[in-house]
Amino acid sequence: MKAKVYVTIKENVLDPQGNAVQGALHTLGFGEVSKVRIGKFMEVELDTSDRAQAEEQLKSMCEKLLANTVVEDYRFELEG
Amino acid sequence: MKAKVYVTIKENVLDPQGNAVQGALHTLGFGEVSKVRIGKFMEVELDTSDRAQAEEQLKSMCEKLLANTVVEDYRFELEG
Amino acid sequence: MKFAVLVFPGSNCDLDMFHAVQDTVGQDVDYVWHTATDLSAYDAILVPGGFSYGDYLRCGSIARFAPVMAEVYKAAEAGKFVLGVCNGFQILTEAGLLPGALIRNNSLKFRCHPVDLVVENARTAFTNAYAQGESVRIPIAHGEGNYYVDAETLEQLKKNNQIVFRYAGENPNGSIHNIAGVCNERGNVVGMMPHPERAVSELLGSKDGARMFTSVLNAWRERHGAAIGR
Amino acid sequence: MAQQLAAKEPTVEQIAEQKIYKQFGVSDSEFELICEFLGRKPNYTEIGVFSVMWSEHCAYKNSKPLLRRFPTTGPKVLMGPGEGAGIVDIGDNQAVAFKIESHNHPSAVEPYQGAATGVGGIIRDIFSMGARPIALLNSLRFGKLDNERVRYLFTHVVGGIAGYGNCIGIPTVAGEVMFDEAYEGNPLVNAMCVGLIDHDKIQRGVAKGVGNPVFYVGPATGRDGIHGATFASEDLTAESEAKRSAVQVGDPFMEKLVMEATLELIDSGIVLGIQDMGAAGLTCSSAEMASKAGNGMELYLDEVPQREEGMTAYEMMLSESQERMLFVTEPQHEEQAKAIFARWGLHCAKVGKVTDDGRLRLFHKGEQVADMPVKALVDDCPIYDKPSKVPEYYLQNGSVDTTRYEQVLDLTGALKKVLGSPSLASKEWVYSQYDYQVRTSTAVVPGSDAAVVMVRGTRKALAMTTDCNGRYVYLDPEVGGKIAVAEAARNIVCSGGEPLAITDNLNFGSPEKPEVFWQMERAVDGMSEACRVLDTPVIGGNVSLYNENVKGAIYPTPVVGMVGLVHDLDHITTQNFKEVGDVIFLLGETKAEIGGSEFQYAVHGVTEGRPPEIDLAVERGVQQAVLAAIRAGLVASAHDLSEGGLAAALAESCFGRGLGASVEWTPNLRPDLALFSESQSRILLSAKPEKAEKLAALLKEQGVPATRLGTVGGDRLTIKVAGHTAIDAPVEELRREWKEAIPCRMK
Ligand SMILES: Nc1ncnc2c1ncn2[C@@H]1O[C@H](COP(=O)(O)OP(=O)(O)O)[C@@H](O)[C@H]1O
Ligand SMILES: [Mg+2]
Repeated sequence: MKAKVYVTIKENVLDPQGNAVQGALHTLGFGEVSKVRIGKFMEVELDTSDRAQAEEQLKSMCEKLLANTVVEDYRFELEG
Repeated sequence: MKAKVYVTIKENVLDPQGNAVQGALHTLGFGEVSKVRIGKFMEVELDTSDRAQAEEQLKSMCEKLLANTVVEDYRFELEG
Repeated sequence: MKFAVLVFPGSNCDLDMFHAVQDTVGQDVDYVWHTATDLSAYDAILVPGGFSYGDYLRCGSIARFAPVMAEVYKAAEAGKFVLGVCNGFQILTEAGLLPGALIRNNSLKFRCHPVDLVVENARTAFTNAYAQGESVRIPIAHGEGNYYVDAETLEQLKKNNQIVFRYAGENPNGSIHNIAGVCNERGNVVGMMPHPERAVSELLGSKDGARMFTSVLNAWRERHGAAIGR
Repeated sequence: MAQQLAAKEPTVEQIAEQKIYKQFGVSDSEFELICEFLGRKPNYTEIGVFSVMWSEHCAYKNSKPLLRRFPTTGPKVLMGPGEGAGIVDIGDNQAVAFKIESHNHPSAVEPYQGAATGVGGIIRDIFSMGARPIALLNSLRFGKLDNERVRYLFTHVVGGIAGYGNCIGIPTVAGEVMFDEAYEGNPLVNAMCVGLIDHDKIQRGVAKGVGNPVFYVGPATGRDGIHGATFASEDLTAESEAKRSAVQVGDPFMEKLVMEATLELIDSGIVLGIQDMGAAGLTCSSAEMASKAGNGMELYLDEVPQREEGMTAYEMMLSESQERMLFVTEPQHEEQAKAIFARWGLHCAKVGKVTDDGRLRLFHKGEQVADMPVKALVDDCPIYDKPSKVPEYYLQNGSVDTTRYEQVLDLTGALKKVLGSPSLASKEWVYSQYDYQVRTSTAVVPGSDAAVVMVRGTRKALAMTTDCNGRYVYLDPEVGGKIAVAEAARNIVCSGGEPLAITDNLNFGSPEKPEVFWQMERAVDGMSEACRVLDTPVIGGNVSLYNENVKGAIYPTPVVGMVGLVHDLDHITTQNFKEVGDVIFLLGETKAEIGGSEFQYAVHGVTEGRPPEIDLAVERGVQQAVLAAIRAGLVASAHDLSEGGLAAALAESCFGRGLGASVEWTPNLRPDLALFSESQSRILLSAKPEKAEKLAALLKEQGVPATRLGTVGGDRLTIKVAGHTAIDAPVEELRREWKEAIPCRMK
């Protein structure tokens, strides 16, 4: 089973990287870009076919390791 | 208009971070995890309503800045 | 001979590079701001280490669009000497002036320590004062020095003699083929992760980097000596 | 969301009646005092401003009486405590500025950002004085590495320090890390920054000149770290989790730009006063700058750059968004200042004006939203003299005989245990993640007693170190306090430097506990005395209280950061044995002092008894003799004896170049006690054979007891005690224990 995990920086937490990239895009002439936030995108393959179990495990992985819930939010999608 | 950009490491390029996270997940007891790949997930807001133009611009941003096509692939989705 | 040390927002080895030039070859050297639009006065362009634009997104990815980079292309094209160290190397690869890419160290950690290197190509403008195959000790300090090229490009690099330095002992970052530095086909543009400018006196632990600077002075003299002799 | 927040702001009456001020750590009597100063009840913004200004972190209300005991002056002190950093003369119109600061609580919650912003904050303290930061140090304490959360904290604290320092391009050259269950759940993260400055460039945080504009520079203000200062002044409880909004994110790239621009601005000579926005952000910087000038200030909050929508006055004043500065210049220099910042891609905003009425007035959306007397905010916080009481454990420890343990016979095994104890083991895992060489001035990199950083363009260099043994301080705060200063000075001297001054970070538990307050008092007294005898005044520091966890208070840990002057590059000395045949000397006297030692902890599994004694006059004598010997060119290596005693010091001296040593020694003690005793005021020297006699003569002349122990050579460390082989092992084998101890545990 394959999962996609999205980890994003919490709304009111500063994202220096996003700001820097936005600045760079402006300099490159992409003036329409009004906001950039940069997070992580992970593809996780699981050797299991039990969907409910997979979901539970993913949640636990995110809480424990994949996201730092002090400053980040996460969500995931299970495929197949 | 809002876009989501996904930047992933090319299939044949080693992903040290993904490997390390997979190892860490195993140590944490998530033995079913058979593969992890870590990429970037960017949310880009554009002050425009012209979809075609936005698409073109995003492609150009990705090629120029957001991804390094020597080692990364990208794709994006336009919302709204 | 006149050296330029480029300064991007976030460069932080610019000072070291500047002093290394003064202390090793004693030639003219200027800091050149990232917005500069003319490098015609310089014979060698040094792209120093640091964290240009915070290394955000990817190391060197934003700096390559600075106005001065158009001039660096021109200089490289014109056969002038260009050296990128650490972040400078990353910028040159992002800019396409050198092949490959530098990704995260396989340890995922920043690593700062001396490494042993083998000089694989002692004929570039920056390595002519070394012996082919010589072993030198120069420090590294980077988190993303894991050099990557695809198999095909690697073969080309080998064939064209574009591999300039390789790690001799333990590979500190996972670089393919233990590559620590490469050059372009012509050999006038060199990029490397280790910091020769940090190895220019015994007080700093090694003098092995100093000859990178004497090399380029040699190369310049050779080129211009002929002209002067005429 | 924003509107909701604003709408939810309690009214003046609610604050008073529902005692909302208590949530901010303001007591009933303090609230009454505030009402008196205002002549009315405070509104929400005002109580917020008062509460941070009157927090322990800003007002030192529980520690001020103690801090007054420190000697703070001296012929070389150009600036003592009170400004961003203290400054000491190093000759030739040059001076060194340095300070240490803690970020313990933020690091416990979010280790990477907590540590990173700690580094960022201390760097701002240095460059806001006009000094060019040239080095960073740190002092860290964690629980034991067999705990998963501890490993997480350790990994990310080190990562955060590295991430910030490496990016901004200031080398992290020294520090210390210790592991003990006492710090579990409440790690200590103290960061120190050292800068260089010319005498005539020294800046102060003063709002000079009535009518002058006040400028804000740096990134926009968000709702980050609101109430960080009060957060730092409370126990770590489950509630801290709920206060997670107190986490700020560091942007070292931004700080690099702000630093370069600020130094350029100061260089231009147009700055009248400048201060960084650290704890309590805009509140603290504006009130303090006005106070120091005896002026008032008006702030127009609509002009403050804002990152989030709908921010209230309260939020803007209390935000701890990072990398921001406040400065005052004359109106005609506005354009010049703006141009300097613009070159660095920064925007500076005119947010206020210096006034003559001694009040801090805030305006927002066309209304005056706060009006407070500056003096009340800055100077009139009540100071508490807390009750103190001798703790029971201290009394009990007085009768513990630390020589009663059964004699350890396998001393090679014991040495391996001590070398493999994470507190004593190689810290390469830590410092190889730090760029310790950027600026190409680091002559002695991490791994020796103190780091040495050269002063470009001169023959001078600066030696620097951080030191504190919390176990000693716990067992006897006064003696432990003395030793912290003495050990720091010894490390400086062993590197060839003359100790100049210290900065200190008082990390303690809750001062509400009389036993903790007693620890504070005694430690400060001990440190003060050592500073007097060793001529190293306290030029600045920081206090971090309420370092507690469910298990109680941490070990009292008054970290000492010291800087010394190396007069000539030729004096630079390291701890490594240099050449085969060099003669080894032990200076000082060895007694059966095992209390609080690494041997006691690693081999016997306890921390008890009294720590080693220290006679400061003797300490001073040993240090002066060693410095004289180094300056006379007689010393090949110098290493102070600290944790692990003579056995560990010998082993460590062998590691650098992989050289062995054979030693024969006849002390009047049981071998295990002799080899691992941590008696103070001892130093290990080695000298070229042809210089050995001269060295011995010099030491004798200076009245320092010196024992000729043996010679450098071979690839084994062999120690004979009273004719019997006590320790014998290949250096490489010992080195492996020492080098692998931390990496092994981190796998
Ligand atoms: N957190 C750290 N950061 C940088 N260097 C460190 C750190 N911890 C230890 N070191 C370095 O490792 C060496 C040994 O540290 P330590 O055992 O505390 O020395 P000492 O006992 O002489 O004070 C010193 O050079 C010290 O600066
Ligand atoms: Mg020491």
